[in-house]
Amino acid sequence: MAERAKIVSLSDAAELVPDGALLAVGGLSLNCTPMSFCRELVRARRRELELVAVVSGMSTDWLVAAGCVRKLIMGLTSFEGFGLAPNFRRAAQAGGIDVEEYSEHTLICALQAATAGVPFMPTRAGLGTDMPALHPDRTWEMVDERSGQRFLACAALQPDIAVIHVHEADADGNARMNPKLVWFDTELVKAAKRVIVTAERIIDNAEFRAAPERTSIPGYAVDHVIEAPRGAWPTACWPEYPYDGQFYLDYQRAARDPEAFAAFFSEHVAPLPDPAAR
Amino acid sequence: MAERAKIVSLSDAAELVPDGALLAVGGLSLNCTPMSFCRELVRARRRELELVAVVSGMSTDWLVAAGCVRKLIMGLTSFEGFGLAPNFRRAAQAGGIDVEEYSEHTLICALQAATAGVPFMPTRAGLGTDMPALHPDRTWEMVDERSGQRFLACAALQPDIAVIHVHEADADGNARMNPKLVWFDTELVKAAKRVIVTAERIIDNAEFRAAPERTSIPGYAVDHVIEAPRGAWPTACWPEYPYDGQFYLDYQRAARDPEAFAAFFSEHVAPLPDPAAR
Amino acid sequence: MSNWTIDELMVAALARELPDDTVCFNGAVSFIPVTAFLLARATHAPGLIWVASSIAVDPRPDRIGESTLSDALWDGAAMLQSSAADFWSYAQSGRLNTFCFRGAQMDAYGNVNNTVIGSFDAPKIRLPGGGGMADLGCQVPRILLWSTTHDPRTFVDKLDFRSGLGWGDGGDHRARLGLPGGPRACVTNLAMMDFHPESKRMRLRSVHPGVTVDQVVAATGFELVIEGDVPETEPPTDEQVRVIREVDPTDARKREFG
Amino acid sequence: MSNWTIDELMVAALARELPDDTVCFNGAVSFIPVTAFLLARATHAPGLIWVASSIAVDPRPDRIGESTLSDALWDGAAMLQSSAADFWSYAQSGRLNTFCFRGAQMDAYGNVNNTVIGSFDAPKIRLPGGGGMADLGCQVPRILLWSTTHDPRTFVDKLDFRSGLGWGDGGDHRARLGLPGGPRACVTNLAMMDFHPESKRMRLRSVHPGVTVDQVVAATGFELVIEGDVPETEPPTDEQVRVIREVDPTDARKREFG
Repeated sequence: MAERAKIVSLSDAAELVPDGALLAVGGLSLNCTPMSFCRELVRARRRELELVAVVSGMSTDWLVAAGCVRKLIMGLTSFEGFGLAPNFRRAAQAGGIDVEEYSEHTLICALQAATAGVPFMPTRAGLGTDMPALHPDRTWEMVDERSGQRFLACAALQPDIAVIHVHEADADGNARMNPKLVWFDTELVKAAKRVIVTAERIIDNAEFRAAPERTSIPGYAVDHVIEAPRGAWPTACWPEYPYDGQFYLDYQRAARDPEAFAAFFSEHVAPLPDPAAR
Repeated sequence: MAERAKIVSLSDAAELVPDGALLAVGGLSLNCTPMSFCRELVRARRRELELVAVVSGMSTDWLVAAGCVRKLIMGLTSFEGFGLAPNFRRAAQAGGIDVEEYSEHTLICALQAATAGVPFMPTRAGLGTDMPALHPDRTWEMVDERSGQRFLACAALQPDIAVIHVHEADADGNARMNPKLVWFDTELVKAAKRVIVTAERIIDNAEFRAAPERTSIPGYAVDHVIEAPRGAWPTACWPEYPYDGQFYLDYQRAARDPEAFAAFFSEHVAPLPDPAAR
Repeated sequence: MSNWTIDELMVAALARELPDDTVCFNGAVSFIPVTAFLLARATHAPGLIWVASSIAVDPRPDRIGESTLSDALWDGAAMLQSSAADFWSYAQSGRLNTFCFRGAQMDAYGNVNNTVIGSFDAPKIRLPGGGGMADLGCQVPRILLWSTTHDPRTFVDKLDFRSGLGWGDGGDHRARLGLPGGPRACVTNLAMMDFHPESKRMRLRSVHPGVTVDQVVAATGFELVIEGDVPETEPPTDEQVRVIREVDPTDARKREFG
Repeated sequence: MSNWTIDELMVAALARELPDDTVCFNGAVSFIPVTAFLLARATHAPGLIWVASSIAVDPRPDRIGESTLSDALWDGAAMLQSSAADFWSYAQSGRLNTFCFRGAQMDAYGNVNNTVIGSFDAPKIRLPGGGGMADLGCQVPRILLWSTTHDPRTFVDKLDFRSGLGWGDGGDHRARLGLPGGPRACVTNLAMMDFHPESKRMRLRSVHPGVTVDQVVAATGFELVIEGDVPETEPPTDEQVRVIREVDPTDARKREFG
């Protein structure tokens, strides 16, 4: 099945994402985020990305710190108990990035509208809040003439590329999470034009055929597969490894001082471009 | 957890479904349909049911044969390679039942609208066909003012009760399919006001806790659990038993003659009410 | 003398319409398409992905069996797609790009009827219903039609009910509805048709060995587009016949005849 | 002298608002609610179902740990709800009927802000964002609020941004939007509030032992509804304290203080 070989090396990963791409990054908060892939984007000095991150933290903070992000389309961005995401916070406060804030579910609705090929997806979520008015061209209130019922319309949002992290994948693109905890990731996979999967391990196709009910994502929905051992670090890849709490603490401490942070980031992630270049 | 005990005996099953109820029956064609439950509805002489059956065959034919059904809301009704469903066909041709035909996906959209609490769900499915005009109050074409894009709006359809068949369930209502093949069943479960699960086996709650990633439906979404060994017969309960092809053949043969069918039905399902009573 | 039968010719003709990037799936009573998928995958289109019964991804069954929705087709699958919601997502997004239709009636634009013969409210014959036809006809970019009964009762000028969309009213109707692709070809027991690029009316592409153009015209209830000389349908090669009999050793494909 | 601490009083007060038919779940940094769910389940509400991190159904963890979204809470779950789409379905249908909110700012109608302090475009402080607040505030029928910082900076007359909906503009605003239920109570480090049945403004129900009504009024940036004499909040019983320390042996609940 050489015809189906979809494997790309991690070092070539960034070439799959052009500057300015609308990129959806999977994972949930401290969990199962394609961090190795994000590091490659930082190394490659990607610019002007429009990042879709439903509930994220470290991945978004890395990409913002390195100046890769023009716009962040998000539901929530934080380090949870480890505090606010420092570079996201600074950039947002300084106007360094354009923040397009949705709620979790309205953002999922926008992705589902793209999947279904419809102009918008209706929901009761967000009614009566200040969120819809942030982007009236993307989310607007409507009233159903027949029932008189109000709803929020969420315009279709189709990422150019979605990248998610899984436990195992094969050359056909089949992907498996152990166990099958897919979070929002399948919504990103279904909606995006192209899909990249990073995996802890590349396994033989025969292993998928031996337990087909455990496959999380069908190969035909995946365009590229990248082997990335511990590819979710410092986020968790449950049940294989936990998030690295010490890294979050050290990161926060370093983030208090620009020089300390540049050194820390350069040591643990990748060299930061000098501010002039950002 | 006696507080959570949800188990009902099969003999009391029909009491859960009042005459005239909007009842959604799970399964897919020749597969995993709650047939034992349908037999109880026939025995109890249920009347005026509004049946929601996305893709069904024998279950619908039994309920129609026994005069339980006023309206059938369906995507497709047949015995596949075993021919047309004889009683459904006769009743529809004679005007004995009201057939509200959707397509598979537009019917799922209507159920999903009920789940989401929105007036309708949009889809491209059904555009340009004769189906929407069958029920203009339930499905109608709309144009998004902003994009000019056409779509079909599918009005919310909320079943009073959904009944599905699974391999294993417990007293809390947790349900498992081995493997987890849920067909349309989860859409019915999510949309319905009340949910009934029939199971090949009632197992101990501890067995669910031992493999939580294999649970198909959470207990909090299920109201009643009924033990029904071989409860899908004559449809299949893959991988445990296949559909009973011989039964389909014998059923079709008997259906050619009213008396022969009455005898066959009485022997294998339940006595038919005399025609006068229907 | 030829060593092939009409079912094998139809399977081979349908298989030729399936390129290597095909991601296809099947519904009920689809023995000819399923055999064609297996033939194409085993010969010119090794990259073809088939989702059996719309559930089992890329399976390796050793026979086809008596139902094209049954688990008999699922052996060796790489994934069992467990929920209809997931399936519909991929069908709508275009990842699943190919589906084959047949209907009790088909018209000149490749629209199909599987709902009723006669009026909907008082049908002469109540058929199974459109099922997924209305959904897939609208949303799957590559549609292939087939019929084992090429006669005026099946190929009609006007459908009694439009269950599934082909090219609609023809011309740019699908485009005006904002729908992708459309029907590409129609394989029957008499001939091979495609669709005129502008009018989107069914066009006679080739007649099967031993069948005349007049026979096809007489068997078709609407006016076929006929341009110049109509060639003969290429018969299946010995290799194709061998593979067909290998992937369908129990002749399930013949169930669609008589 | 009392043998309980303020975190334990808040947990007990919140737990009393949870009846036996509660089906609840939690988001990030929700140590007080999670402890209250475990207390209620272990005492007066054995039928309560808690979905840990919105993922693990009815788990039996032996401690709470450092993140209320982490798998440390999932031990012994009856189901791992694998997809967000499934979760949202049950949250929208009302099967999941109870959620607890806290916000950097809360107003008199129980609306919350977790987006920005200052203006959205040039914030003084960029907060994490509303996350699921806008979704759950609108769709979950039973909302409970809590705060460990009852002061004028948190309880404000006007939110800088309405991330999550409580009673909206008050009165019948939620009903006019076609939304179910609404906020029922608010537990803080100083007092217990509920909402006036007509105006839907926050109403002082009880003050915690050692706290005066004047202190609560001074700590609240909007005008509280106060009707007659305000009783003292019932302190946790010895049994409740014992159970709280049993279900949260590492004092995770104290992480929300200082």
